[in-house]
Amino acid sequence: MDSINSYLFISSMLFCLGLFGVITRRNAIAVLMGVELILNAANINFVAFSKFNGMNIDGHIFSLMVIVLAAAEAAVALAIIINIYNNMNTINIDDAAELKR
Amino acid sequence: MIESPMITFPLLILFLPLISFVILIFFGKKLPRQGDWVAVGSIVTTFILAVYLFVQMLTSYDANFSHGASLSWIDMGAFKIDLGILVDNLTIVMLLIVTLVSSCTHIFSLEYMKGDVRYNRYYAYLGLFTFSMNGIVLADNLISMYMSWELVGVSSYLLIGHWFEKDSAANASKKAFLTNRVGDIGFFIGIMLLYSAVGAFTFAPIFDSISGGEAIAGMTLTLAGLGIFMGAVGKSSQFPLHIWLPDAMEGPTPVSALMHAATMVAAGVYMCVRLFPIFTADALTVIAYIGAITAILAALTAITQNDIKKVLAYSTVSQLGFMVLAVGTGVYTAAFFHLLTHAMFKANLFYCSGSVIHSMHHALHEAHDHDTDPQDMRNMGGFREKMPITYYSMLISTLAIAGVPLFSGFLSKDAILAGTLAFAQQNPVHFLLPLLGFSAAAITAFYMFRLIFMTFHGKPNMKNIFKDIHESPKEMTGPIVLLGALSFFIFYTLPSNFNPIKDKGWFKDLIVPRNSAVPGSLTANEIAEYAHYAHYLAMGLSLFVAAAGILLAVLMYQRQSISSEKLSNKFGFLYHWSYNKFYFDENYNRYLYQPFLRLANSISWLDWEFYDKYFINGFGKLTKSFSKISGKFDYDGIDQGLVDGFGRVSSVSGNFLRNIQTGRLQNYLLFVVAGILVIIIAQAF
Amino acid sequence: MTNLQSLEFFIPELILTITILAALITDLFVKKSKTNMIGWVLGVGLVVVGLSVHNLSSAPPTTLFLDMIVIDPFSSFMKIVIILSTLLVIVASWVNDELEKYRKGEYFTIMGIMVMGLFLMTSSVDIIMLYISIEVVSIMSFVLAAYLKLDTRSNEAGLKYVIYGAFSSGVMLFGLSIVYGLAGSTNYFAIQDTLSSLDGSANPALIMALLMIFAGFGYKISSVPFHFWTPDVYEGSPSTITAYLSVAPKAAGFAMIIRFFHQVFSDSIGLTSNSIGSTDLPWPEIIGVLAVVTMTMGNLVAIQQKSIKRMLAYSSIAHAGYMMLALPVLSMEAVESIMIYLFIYVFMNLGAFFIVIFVKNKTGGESFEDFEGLGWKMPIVGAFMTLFMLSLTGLPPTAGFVGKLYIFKTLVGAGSEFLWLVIAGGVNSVISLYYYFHVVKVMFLGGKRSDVITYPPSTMFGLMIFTAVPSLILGLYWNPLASWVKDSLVFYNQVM
Amino acid sequence: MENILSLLIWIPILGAIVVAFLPRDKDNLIRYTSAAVTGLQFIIAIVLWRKFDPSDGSMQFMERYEWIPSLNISYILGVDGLSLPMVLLTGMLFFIGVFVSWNIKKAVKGYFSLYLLLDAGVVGVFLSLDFFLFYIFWEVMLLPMYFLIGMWGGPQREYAAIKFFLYTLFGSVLMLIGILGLYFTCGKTFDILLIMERAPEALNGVLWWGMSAAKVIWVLVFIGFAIKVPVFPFHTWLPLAHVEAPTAISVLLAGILLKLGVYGIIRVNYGIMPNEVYWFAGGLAFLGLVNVIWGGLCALAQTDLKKLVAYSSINHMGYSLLGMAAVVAAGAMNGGDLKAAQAGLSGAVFQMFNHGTISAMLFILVGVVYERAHHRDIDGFGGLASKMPVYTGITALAFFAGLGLPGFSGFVSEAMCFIGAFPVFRTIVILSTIGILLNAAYFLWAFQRVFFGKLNEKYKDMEEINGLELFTVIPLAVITLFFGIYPGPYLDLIKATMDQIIEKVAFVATYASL
Repeated sequence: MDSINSYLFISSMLFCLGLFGVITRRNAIAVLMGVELILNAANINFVAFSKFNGMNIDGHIFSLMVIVLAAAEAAVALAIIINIYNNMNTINIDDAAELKR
Repeated sequence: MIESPMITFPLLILFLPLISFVILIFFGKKLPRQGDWVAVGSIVTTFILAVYLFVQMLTSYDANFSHGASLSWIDMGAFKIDLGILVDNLTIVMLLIVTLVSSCTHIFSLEYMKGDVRYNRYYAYLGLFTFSMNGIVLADNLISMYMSWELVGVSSYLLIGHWFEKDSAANASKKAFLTNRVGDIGFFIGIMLLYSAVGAFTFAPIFDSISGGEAIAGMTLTLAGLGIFMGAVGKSSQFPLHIWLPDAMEGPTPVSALMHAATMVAAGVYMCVRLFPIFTADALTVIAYIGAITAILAALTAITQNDIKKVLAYSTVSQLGFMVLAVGTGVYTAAFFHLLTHAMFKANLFYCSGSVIHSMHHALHEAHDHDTDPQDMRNMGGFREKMPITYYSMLISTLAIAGVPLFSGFLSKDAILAGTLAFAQQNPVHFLLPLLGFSAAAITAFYMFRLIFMTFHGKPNMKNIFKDIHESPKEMTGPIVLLGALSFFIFYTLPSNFNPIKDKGWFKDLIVPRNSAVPGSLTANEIAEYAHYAHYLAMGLSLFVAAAGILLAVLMYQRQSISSEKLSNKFGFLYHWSYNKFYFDENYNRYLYQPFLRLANSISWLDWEFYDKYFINGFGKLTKSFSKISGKFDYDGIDQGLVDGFGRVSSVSGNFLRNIQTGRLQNYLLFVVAGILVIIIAQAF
Repeated sequence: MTNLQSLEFFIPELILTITILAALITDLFVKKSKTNMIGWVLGVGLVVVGLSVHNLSSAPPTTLFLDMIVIDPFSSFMKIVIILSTLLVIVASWVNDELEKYRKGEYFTIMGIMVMGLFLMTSSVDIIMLYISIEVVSIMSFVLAAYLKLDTRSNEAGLKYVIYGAFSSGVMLFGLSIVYGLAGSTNYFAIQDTLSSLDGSANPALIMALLMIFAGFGYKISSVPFHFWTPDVYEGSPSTITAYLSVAPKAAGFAMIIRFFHQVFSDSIGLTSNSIGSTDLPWPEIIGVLAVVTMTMGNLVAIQQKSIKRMLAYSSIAHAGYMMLALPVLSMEAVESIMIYLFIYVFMNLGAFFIVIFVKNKTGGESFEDFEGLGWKMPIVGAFMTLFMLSLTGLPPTAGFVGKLYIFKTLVGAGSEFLWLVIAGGVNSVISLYYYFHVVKVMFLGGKRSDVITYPPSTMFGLMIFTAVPSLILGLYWNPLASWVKDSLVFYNQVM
Repeated sequence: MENILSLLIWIPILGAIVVAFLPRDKDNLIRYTSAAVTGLQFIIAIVLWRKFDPSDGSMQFMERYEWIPSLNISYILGVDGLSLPMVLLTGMLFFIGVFVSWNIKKAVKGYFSLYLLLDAGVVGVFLSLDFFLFYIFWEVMLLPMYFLIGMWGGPQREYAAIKFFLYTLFGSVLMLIGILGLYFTCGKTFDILLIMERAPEALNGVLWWGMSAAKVIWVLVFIGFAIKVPVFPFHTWLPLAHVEAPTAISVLLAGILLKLGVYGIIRVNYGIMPNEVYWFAGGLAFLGLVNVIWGGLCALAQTDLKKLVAYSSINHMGYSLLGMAAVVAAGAMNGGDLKAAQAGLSGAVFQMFNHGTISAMLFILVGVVYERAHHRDIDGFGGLASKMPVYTGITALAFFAGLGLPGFSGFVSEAMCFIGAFPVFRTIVILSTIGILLNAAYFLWAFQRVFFGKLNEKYKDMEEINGLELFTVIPLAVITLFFGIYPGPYLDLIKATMDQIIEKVAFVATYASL
């Protein structure tokens, strides 16, 4: 099983799972994890492409970058979520709906 | 070019009254006697000038005498309007009539209107009235004629509404103006038809190109003629626009005299006479019938009226019918002749009635009786010995209008009837015209004498006031005597021999009929020929009908041997029709005015309540309900209005969209995904 | 160009970095009440940056760091726009009472970092750099949006922003990965090459990828249907940040989009020549529809708002729509018109927000009721607000009209197949009049004549002048702007 | 006096600024200042008129400065026989308007500075010969108008103001699109004169959505102007705005702002796209008919005096439209009837001037009685004639002028419009002559209800029209009378220009691809 398609298949599965998670989860953390899945789906693509198409290593670099940024993003997100927890005692993002009109 | 008195004097005659109008309207109140002397002075001057012109005419004694002058009013290069005056025998005679009657009115009013609230305004308006009438008389082109035409309308509006505190007066004035406007529309359309074909407004070129025949002919010309005639229908109160004239009696009596004799109603006939050459045969036929119908209807109405002025009013309408009939049958000089004679005796009749009413007023005032109508003949009777001058003068005029020989009316009316008869002889299909004409003549004689008997003969019907009835002062009797005298035939047949039968005279010599400009129509000579053949028969007949009418009147109202009540009961519905003026006003009101007003109201409703509210603001109203539910914040301004149009739609759809904006993160993300999918799907096709 | 050589063309960014560090350090030494000083530091630094950017703008366009980013007049222009707006916002932050409770040190520093990211966005020509810059900007703006720690609304805004941002950039990333797979390179020019030589078989994948990428872009310029975060975040964040978000990232976003489309898809002829890779998609129509929907949606919803801040948020969506109108015609004229619109938009929009801030400082609220009778109490402020509203509506003789004029001009000039866009735009500006003038109505038509007249404090007054004057003058005489934009209309274009 | 036209525009602008900086409670100072400014402008307008050479139909006193070269926008001003009378009218009415609004109490300063701004906008539209400039002035009028109606108006003022604003803005956006279309088809210039000479060839055969671009542009621009006129389906803003606006503003609205529409149609649609005139003339005449009848009927049904006058404006502008349609008579296919064309077009232009004076008079007079009675319900008065004779007299004069009585200028222009349009649109004209009757009907009826009959006891101590009010009305009355008796001077002023327009229309007809 060494064709690129399987990788792509997995990555797209991941993407869809991430999507699903983002849309269905109510817990902010879980939503964030969904996002992570999406990012990693992309990462798999990058790595797979750059390996199988036998090209430059841009893909690898890219995925590294993504990981770093994802970490940063997660950090910020978690900070905010904690802050919300301090103020509202909940991290259920449905409760964070007072900003409607 | 304005050097000869034949131009300057007419101009003076034209503008002096205007000047007095301006002076009086602005400074009238400040002048001594509220400046009536200004008006009287100016008008008398014009009269003297007119007399001078008249004498000139008689001395030169030239049938084709004609002068003219004009100045360019509008000049856009191709599109030009020149305003000018045309002075010929017709004009001069007409000017004489107008100024004479007008002067009489002015003098008469000195007494009659004494102490009126708006004395100066009254005289000012008289001036305006005279001015605009002279404008019509002197016009040498359609535009200035139309302008003066309208001005006559407005000055009559002002005079009829002189006592505007009375609603009846206000209504009458409005009615007069609007009815005239209807006619004027036709007039204007006629003008446009002529101009668009001929390209000129001045009479002479119009006549030329019509006789040329290729510029305009046939149906168009007929329509143009009829359109212009419509103006006359309005002004000369012909059927079906005659309704305004009787109401116009709301104005002061001298005004009625002026209006009925010389200025307003004469204008229509004068215009027909002036523009006779443009009327095609078909147009003339229509005109003739209109005239005949008017004559008979009005005469029938006059029989049963009890208001002395109303009777006179309808008699005027009827006489105008005669004139128009004459124009229609081609003997238009006869029409003008009748206009002349009629002016004199009708003016006189009004003055007489005026003086009667005046003294009635006085008497009623003495008796502190304010409910009795001073104009109702049933309250009069036996005034003969109390006011002899009035009586005899009025009698003379009555004889004249009845068409008794030796009086002016006989000559003119006879000429008309002859023309009518000749016309019928030429084309027998129109036998109805003479029939109507003669019967109208008979009825005229009847109701006029009815008036005389009811007013002056018999015994007084109101003893209590009878003692206070007395002759009017000489400011009033003066004109009465003068005009009464002018009802004798003699003044119109000078300087020819004194034989009334084969009358030649300055009039017939100087006012000679011209040929119609319309190709293929009878020449003036032919018409005269036929008229001459029919002459003796016509004269006999008219004598007979006049006699019959007078006799009947004598029997009914003098001898009382025939009871009028019985008669009226026998012909009940006829009586009622006549008494109610054939229900013209009622029907117009029901079938014209009211629907029109309803139309106006509904249109305005359509515009404001419907178009604006539901169409412009349509979206708004459509979606109001939604917005009530979901539109929580629609501030004022969104409620109605076009904005509101936008506003509503927007607020509603806005609300919808805003509800998408749930504030719930997942929904947002869901929407994003959905959005992408939508785009993808959209691209699939 | 090698990295070392590149450095000399990277001076602005270097200066910026130094400034940021300086800001960080000074923050350690000043006490809470004095933290405005950091703002000074950043401001001065930015001015210097701006000067150096200006110097470089004359340099020949070239790529730096091995085709990672380019510098060309276009990017310089955008950078200067960004610097301008940043400076204005910094000044405004000094007088924004919302922030009084907090230290502003990080606030300003983060803003500086954000500027860095924006710079990169305007000039990146490599999808890696593209992604990185977007992320930098996003992360910083998450923090800023949630800056009011004690204000739950602000927290909430931050949360929504972060998740939404992360999500859409993730989607975008996935798209980028596919593009990379198809093109085998991360460099714009390489991608363009391969795409244009691509055969039809790859279309579905490519289309998917492009749409995903567009999701990322759309999120940055908040175009429908990727705009949902905008109102909530705008309302929740501190007003200064709202103002900033509504301007600077939009500018950078448009720069990014223009560059991407212009250098990846169009061979500098414009989208109209259906040259997007080998996808036979009607891109002009797609973007046109999105533009129309965006502005209509923005306007319609804006009518409904009773908070002026939120109303402005929606109106900023609408304005994004106006600018997007020109995207389908990606000719030089179109880019020019977008640039002019952006430049003008900075002033009028910031001005409006500043007045909202001022009123909030005074009355503590930002709803229409708080503006009741403003024109009578503070005529000057009312006059300025009226001017900004006029300008945002796009009525002459204000600058907003010139912006719209350019956009419409582009479309009409591009031929009658774009006429429907013009008409849509026109109708929309009529709609927008309605809510913009509702503000004017509340300010003047409502309320009574008051005898005490309050004047804005000098700083605020200065800000208003500084935003009002351009929004009026540029409407009457914008020759310098026009010529400047014309000169900046140069892209680095690699010929391969 | 090199830049006399710029003076006309900039004096009021400066005045507005000056007034804005005057102390806000020195009401009289403000009033006198604005009176002085408008008066000065009026004087300059008169000087312009004296220097103007009526024999030359083309643009005079041209001013041309580079403005925005990158878009070929320049600052071009010029005046010809079409615009000069309008400028004079503007100068006069704005001068008079200051005195009409003398008793404005609320926020005098704001009122007058906006007033002067409006003045500048109006004059600017009449004088500018560059589309960009034209459009700017066109829009500059809106804002002051919005405030003047919205702040100093009647009970429904806010609604009226925004409605007016949206209506007009909608029109002007369409107009803008049309202008841009011309900009591109005629070689990227906003210079109206340049476009005028290029357009007929340049637009020939250009297609938008498969339609002739010229026609599309014609309609787009026409709608923009039609809303101002207002032409029938776009007229509903007018009664509202008129009724709600303060007297002076109604005066200006009816007196000048409506004329901008007609002016624009003649200047832009006729001047630039003469071919399409033939295509649209029928519609124009028909709209004229509808305006006349619809407006007349609505006026007949009104019970609010001001609303009646407002609808009468709709009715009167109908005559103008008729006259404008008559231009096509000059075309070859209509037999090149130069007479009709001249009568019609000059009539239309004359009518717009006359309606300016007459309706201004009417609105002032309505304002007078409103001042005293604080209502405008026609049936609520009665018998005023016996109480205030002078006022009655002047009102009678105004009403008679309004119903087109000979001797008043209104008659001349209406007659010219009719006579001009008659040869081409026979039925339409015949139908619209009903309008003559309607005019008389609604004016006289209203007059009777207000002034005739017994004096309404409520108003037995109503005081007579005062000197200031007389001063505002008399000049208008004099002008109306003068031109009614002797229209020569006016027509000579516009003749040459009219001939140019007619020539253009007649000429294209020879090669027009209809």
